[in-house]
Amino acid sequence: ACGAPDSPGGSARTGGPVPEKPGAPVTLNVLDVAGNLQLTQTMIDEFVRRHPDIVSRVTYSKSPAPELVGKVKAQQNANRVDIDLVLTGVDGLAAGIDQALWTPLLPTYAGRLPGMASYLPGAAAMQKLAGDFGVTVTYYPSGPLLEYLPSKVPNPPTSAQGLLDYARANPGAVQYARPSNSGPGRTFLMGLPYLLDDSDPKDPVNGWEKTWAYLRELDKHVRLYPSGTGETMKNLANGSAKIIVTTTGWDINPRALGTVPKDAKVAALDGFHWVTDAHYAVVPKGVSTDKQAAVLALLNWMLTPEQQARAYDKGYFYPGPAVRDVPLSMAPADSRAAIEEYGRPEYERLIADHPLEVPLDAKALVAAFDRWDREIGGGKVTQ
Amino acid sequence: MSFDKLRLDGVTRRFAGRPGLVDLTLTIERGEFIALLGPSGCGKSTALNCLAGLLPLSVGSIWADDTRLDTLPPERRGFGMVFQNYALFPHMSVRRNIAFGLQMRRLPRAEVRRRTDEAITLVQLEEHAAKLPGQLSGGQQQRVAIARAVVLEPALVLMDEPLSNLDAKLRLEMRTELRRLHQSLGLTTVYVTHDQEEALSLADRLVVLRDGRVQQIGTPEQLHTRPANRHVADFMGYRNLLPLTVTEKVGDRVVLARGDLRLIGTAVAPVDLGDEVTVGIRPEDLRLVDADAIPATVEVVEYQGREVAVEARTADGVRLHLRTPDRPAPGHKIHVAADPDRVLAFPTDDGAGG
Amino acid sequence: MSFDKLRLDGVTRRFAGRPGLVDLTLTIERGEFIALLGPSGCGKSTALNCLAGLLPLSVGSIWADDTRLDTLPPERRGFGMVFQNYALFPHMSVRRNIAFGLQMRRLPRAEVRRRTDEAITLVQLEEHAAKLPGQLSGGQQQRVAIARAVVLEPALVLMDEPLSNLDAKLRLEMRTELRRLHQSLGLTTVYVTHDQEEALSLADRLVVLRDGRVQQIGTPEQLHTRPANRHVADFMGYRNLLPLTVTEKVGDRVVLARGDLRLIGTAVAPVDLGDEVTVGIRPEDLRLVDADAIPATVEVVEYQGREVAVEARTADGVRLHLRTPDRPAPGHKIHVAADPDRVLAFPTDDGAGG
Amino acid sequence: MSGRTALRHRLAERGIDRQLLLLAPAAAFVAVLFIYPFLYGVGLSLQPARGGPLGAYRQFFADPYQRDTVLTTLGLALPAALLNVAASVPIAYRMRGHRSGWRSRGKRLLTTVLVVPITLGTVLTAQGLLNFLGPTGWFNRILLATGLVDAPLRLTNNYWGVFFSLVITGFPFAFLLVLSYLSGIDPTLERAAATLGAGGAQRFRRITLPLLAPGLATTFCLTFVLAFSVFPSAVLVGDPAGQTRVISIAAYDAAYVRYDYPMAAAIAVIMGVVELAVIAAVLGWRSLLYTGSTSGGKG
Amino acid sequence: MRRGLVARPAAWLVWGLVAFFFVNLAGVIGSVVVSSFGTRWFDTWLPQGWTGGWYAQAWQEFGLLSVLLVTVQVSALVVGISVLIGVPAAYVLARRSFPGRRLLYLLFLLPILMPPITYGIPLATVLYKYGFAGHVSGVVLANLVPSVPFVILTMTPFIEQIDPAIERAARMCGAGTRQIFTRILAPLLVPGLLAASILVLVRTVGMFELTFLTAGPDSQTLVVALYYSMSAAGIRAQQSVDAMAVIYTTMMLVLLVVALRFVNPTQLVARVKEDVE
Ligand SMILES: Nc1ncnc2c1ncn2[C@@H]1O[C@H](COP(=O)(O)OP(=O)(O)OP(=O)(O)O)[C@@H](O)[C@H]1O
Ligand SMILES: Nc1ncnc2c1ncn2[C@@H]1O[C@H](COP(=O)(O)OP(=O)(O)OP(=O)(O)O)[C@@H](O)[C@H]1O
Ligand SMILES: NCCCCNCCCN
Ligand SMILES: [Mg+2]
Ligand SMILES: [Mg+2]
Repeated sequence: ACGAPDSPGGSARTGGPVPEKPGAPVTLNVLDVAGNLQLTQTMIDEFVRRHPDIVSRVTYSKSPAPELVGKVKAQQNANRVDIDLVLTGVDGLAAGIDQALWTPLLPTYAGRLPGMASYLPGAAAMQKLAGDFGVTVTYYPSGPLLEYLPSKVPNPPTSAQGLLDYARANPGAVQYARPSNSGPGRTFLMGLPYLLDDSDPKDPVNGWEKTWAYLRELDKHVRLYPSGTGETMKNLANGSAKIIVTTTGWDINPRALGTVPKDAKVAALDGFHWVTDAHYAVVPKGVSTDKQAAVLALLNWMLTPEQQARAYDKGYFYPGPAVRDVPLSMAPADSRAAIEEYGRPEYERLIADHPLEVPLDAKALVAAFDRWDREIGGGKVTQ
Repeated sequence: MSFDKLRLDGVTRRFAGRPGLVDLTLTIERGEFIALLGPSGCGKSTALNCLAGLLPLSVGSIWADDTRLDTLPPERRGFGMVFQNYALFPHMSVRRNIAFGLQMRRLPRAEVRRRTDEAITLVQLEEHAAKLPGQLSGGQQQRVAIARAVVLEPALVLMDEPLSNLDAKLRLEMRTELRRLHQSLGLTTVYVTHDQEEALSLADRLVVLRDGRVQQIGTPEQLHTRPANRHVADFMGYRNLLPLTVTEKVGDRVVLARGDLRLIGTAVAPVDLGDEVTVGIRPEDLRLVDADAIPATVEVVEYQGREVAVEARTADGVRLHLRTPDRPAPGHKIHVAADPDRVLAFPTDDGAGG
Repeated sequence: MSFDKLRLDGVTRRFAGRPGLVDLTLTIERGEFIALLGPSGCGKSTALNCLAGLLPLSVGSIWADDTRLDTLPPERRGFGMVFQNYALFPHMSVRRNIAFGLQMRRLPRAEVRRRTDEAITLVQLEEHAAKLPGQLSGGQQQRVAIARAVVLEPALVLMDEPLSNLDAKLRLEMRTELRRLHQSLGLTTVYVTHDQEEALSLADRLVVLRDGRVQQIGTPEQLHTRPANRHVADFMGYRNLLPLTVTEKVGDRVVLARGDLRLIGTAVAPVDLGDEVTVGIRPEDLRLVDADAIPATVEVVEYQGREVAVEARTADGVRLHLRTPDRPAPGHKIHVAADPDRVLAFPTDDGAGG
Repeated sequence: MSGRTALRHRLAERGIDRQLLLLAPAAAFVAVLFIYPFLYGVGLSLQPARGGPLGAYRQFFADPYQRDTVLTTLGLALPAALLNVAASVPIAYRMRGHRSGWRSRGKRLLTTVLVVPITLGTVLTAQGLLNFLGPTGWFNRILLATGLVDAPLRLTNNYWGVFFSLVITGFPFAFLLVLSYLSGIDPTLERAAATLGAGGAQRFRRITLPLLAPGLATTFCLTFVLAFSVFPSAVLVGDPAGQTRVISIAAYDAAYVRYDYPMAAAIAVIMGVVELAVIAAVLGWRSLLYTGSTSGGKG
Repeated sequence: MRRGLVARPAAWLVWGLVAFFFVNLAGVIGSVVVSSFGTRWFDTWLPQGWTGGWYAQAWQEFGLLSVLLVTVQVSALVVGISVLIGVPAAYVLARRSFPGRRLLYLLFLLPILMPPITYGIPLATVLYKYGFAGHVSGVVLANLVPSVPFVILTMTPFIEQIDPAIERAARMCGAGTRQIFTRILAPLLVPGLLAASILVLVRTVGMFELTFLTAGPDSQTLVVALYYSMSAAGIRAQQSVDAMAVIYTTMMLVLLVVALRFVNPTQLVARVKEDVE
């Protein structure tokens, strides 16, 4: 396997117009940094099966998101890009935009992606974050939500103040993970300004006085901030934490997996806004036009309702589909069964009743993490 | 650990089942100078190592008066040892190597310094005191090893060929120094050497080993004039070992013959008429005489200072070694004779046991 | 690398500026047996290491006929060496240690085996062939070192005290074997020993070093009977070195005296009347006579086999060493004389240079 | 020819000869694959968005939250490295030796078992510490069950969690090296010391330890470097925003959260410099020691 | 050599600490292994049920068979090459003094000291430019950057310990530099080589950054999958991370055992001179 390296796209065109269809079937190297393949791999595999004339083979690799940028840069600096399609969350997307890694697919090829026209409103709002570069492939309203075991917390708090009171009364019982390491953690962080009615929920530096004050107060009663959501889930399950923050997906899927007791419940705080989340498909600069053509064809396929229905999964990104008119009934049977067992009927109403907000842009989010680390997490000196 | 008597009782050490030293029983008086002798690989170093506590015994025990020693670790025995391979501490200068044992005894700094200096002077390494062992010549290293052991003035000093790498002159000087130290400090010394002369001149008693077994224990004179068996004889320089037959016998005076060769000698152990015996004669006990003795032809003459070593052959082809101040030329016919007291007849089949 | 003449030209080696070997110039003929002699630390091993290529020269050059050798790495010179400290390969059995050099020469396996077996037999280690060096006695290790060097039958063999750890008997046997090998294989040998007798009996020529400098180069007989200076004399066993004054002079025959002591001797270098000289006499050249000679009192008598070593003192307090088969007792008055040919007068102030 | 020989001679005297070519592959390798990328990184650290060439460095040292990571990291790495080396020495010392019989087999087994944690990797160690030392882990369960404590001890998500993980991963590393370095020391030397009256402790201190010291210095340096660049466990079992905000976290944040490569490079350079300072001190000390053959004479 | 009674308390303390270390280590490892086979495990001594499902899932999700093969290939190559390149260099640094020695030493120290953040991306760029990255060869080359110096640093003291007289003796037997290395030094250095190799192996198998930056789709190693499962966005059961960690450790253990098999395991503590008893 360490024989003479061939030259990926050494001679292939990377600029200019993208053909309708690759000249010959291509191999697509897909890199997932968001856990998106959990939702979309079956879609892609199906596409390859159906269109061997476009894609002859797909390779999948997965990596943590942050390191992605470095790798793509290294390849682009050397003019040898071998990642054809990246599936990423908001952070990777934004970092790539910032570092000018991605090929602009829009609006030039919008015509080849008719599915984008039927995005759900939340997904459409998330798509705006992608600018000209990414295509939203899955979407969910996320959180913030609270999760607890009814046996341990008979009367869960229903307001931000209630949560604080509960924490005060039960030191160490409330837990959330360090926001920069945790989806639910950051969703909670971004959701607080709406709950507390802060002056500018999009400006963590100047507009979050109440949020920071609240977090500081809460911090007095928090024993530890784990470095991952999984850890908080485990602590909820073993009883060392009583209330943790969560999202729809983090509520359903772990219970389906068995890492959290099935009887855990979620609570929503009064007046909360959803801080939505999505996964995007992006194409690094330097990918040949043939491959770009294949990617566009693939994305078009993925945005069809039939394929989108697979995004229900087992509640991993609940609900998951980014486009309209994809009811659960279209989902594969095992997916339906899981959600019927572990899903929550109240989500439909919660999603309908509460406003949707897009998350902070990358710069602001980093500023929020930094401030949280310094003032909340870092101020903590526990023994 | 000082003592009046040091008793080795059936000391045996095996290496992977094969004997290195077998059943060594010996009582050493305080102040005695004992030399261990024997061919290479006979177990001399093994004996010293057992005494020092560096090799556990397979069988047997060692006693200092009534205290059992062989269960004590080496550092509690308080013996000094010159290792055959020196075992100098490579990271310490000559001075620090020598001072090490004194420091271990927590002597005052000034005394350590004084005694170390004395020991350095003793072994003539003043100029080299600051060098590391790796920067010394072989003989210099050996002298460090000697100084390191004697500086402690231990109750028992074990020396394993301590002078083997020194030149003749220095060896003689060091030998005298060692003897002097031994006497003036009242040490007890067990000394391994392959140099008979050294052993004979230094030791009160000699222990001859062969294949791990004691062959003879005795004073230098006893060993020299009355080796207990032909192996000891061989080792003590009886270079002429001739297979002859006992043809006459009066008391322990015997007549020994084979073909032309006819000698009068002394039987070391009872022999009978007709027995095949080994007859031992030292080269220096064979004299050139004018006639009426064993005729032989000179074959090789080797220059050895004042004397020459001569190899001659009898008509029967028996090879004789002798030393003489005369200088016969190869090819000359000579006549050789020996004093019957110095012609020893050993039973040929005598075993290894002493 | 074979040669007819090996030429050392001003070979000098310093250690951190201090001389280890100074200006050694010497031509060795093919087939010669050269012995290096000298006190401990005089530079013998340094000389061998320079020849072997293990120590770079500070100054000078070495030539094999017309090829310059001293820039070649040791493995390209094709010499063999017995190291003073053996330097056996600790991870290889005796057999593999000995076979190593043959394997390096890529000899056929059968030949390697045959020659290794021969060498093992030569050094009498048949029983120990499978042991590791750490499991051998000192003398056995030394014999492995010898076998490892000679098995290669190299053009030049360098031996650094190869027999020092062997018992007298084995040493004699090995000495004979080495001489035999040297002759039968036509080797050239440079041999370091501290044993004069060995040097005298083995070598064609001797090189005496002192403090890194050559004192004398010559045949055994030359060195023995006519040492070039008092240091060589001292080293060659002239144990009596007496500071006397030249009182009469006829040719190189001189009369030497101090107080009672009066001797007739031979001047080794030009001396003048009234010069203070050092007079050298070997203990074995001093005879006990009945009268009309130097009177002295016996102080120490040391048993040394057939002879005794006697230390006696003249009325003036000069100490004399002699060897005699007679056995005077301590305290006895004796008279001592010596043959004028064997009484050598050396200028006292002769430098280190030869 | 003689001119060339003379030159070779003169170079040889200064210690330059063909043998130095053995260095060539390694030197070339490092030069080709490391020097350029490294200088590129250093160059990058000198090109921050603002503040001039040293802007990133100034910014790092001006901000206590950043600057303190150096001390935080040293506070973890130095004690952990010291403990790992210090604990390895007596254990390895008792484990050395190549004997026969059941004792040797037992020791060999124990040695192997001591080396096994080297295979764990940071993730298993972190997961294991979280599971085992966590509030409902077996460790606290046993303490609670035996009544030794009445509330679970807090042993993870703080300094101690990271410290334990540095010990678990660093100890076998140090142990393996120390054990191997020990095996190169001639045991006769200790025996010689014993005959000179040195007891076990003194033999160790005066003979074995000095001969082992060069190896210990190297072991310490490597263990220290390993501990100093601690990252995953500082996040996973530590308190990454507070007590265990080590310098790699600062570098990581700069590189992968803020994509401020100049800052990340600057922090990495600072890491290197701090490590170098510690190592230079240790190696400087090492150069004062005896280094060389550990055999004591003939054989 | 027998130890005196004085040594006893110290010995007991040492063994006591070792025992304590082992008990806790067993707890640490055991809790992960148990968890990786558990269905659900909340506030109890043991999980509620047992399953191998987490392994099956991890195996499938990451295509672990090929990942493992790549990992073995990469680590074997890195260990082999870094020893081949590093030991001769260590030899020269240990034995010789020459102008620039210290500078060179520093040069070899740097790749160990510098976090890959400084040089990883430019290194990967270089390797991509010349067509190595994206393949096993690129991963191997990148991993050699810290491994070669690591071997040099660890081997230097081992080489210093060996008596140079032994090498000289070998030269006198006609051995050239190459034979000295293969026939004399290599066997004497076995404990050191083994230790250095094991440590390089461990570091290579665990080297995330450089591997990730230079790996192509078919040349990822296990650690990339492990870090993904541990820290990537998305929901994962703790047990599946535990299972990944166990797989990782098992693989390392197998490599270690193979390494110890390959070279006689007793040589881990072998010595040149035998101890008595
Ligand atoms: N590496 C070194 N550094 C400093 N001095 C040294 C070194 N090697 C040898 N010497 C010194 O050089 C001198 C000559 O040493 P050499 O080994 O040649 O002596 P030698 O004649 O072989 O003596 P011996 O008979 O004792 O073996 C000695 O005084 C020794 O101390
Ligand atoms: N560790 C060991 N393993 C096996 N055999 C050994 C070991 N140590 C010594 N021997 C053997 O035991 C015998 C006695 O060895 P020892 O060292 O006592 O001999 P020595 O009398 O000192 O000989 P030398 O005069 O040659 O030094 C030798 O044949 C030797 O090979
Ligand atoms: N040594 C650093 C390992 C980096 C692992 N990155 C994981 C990403 C964490 N979010
Ligand atoms: Mg011996
Ligand atoms: Mg010498």
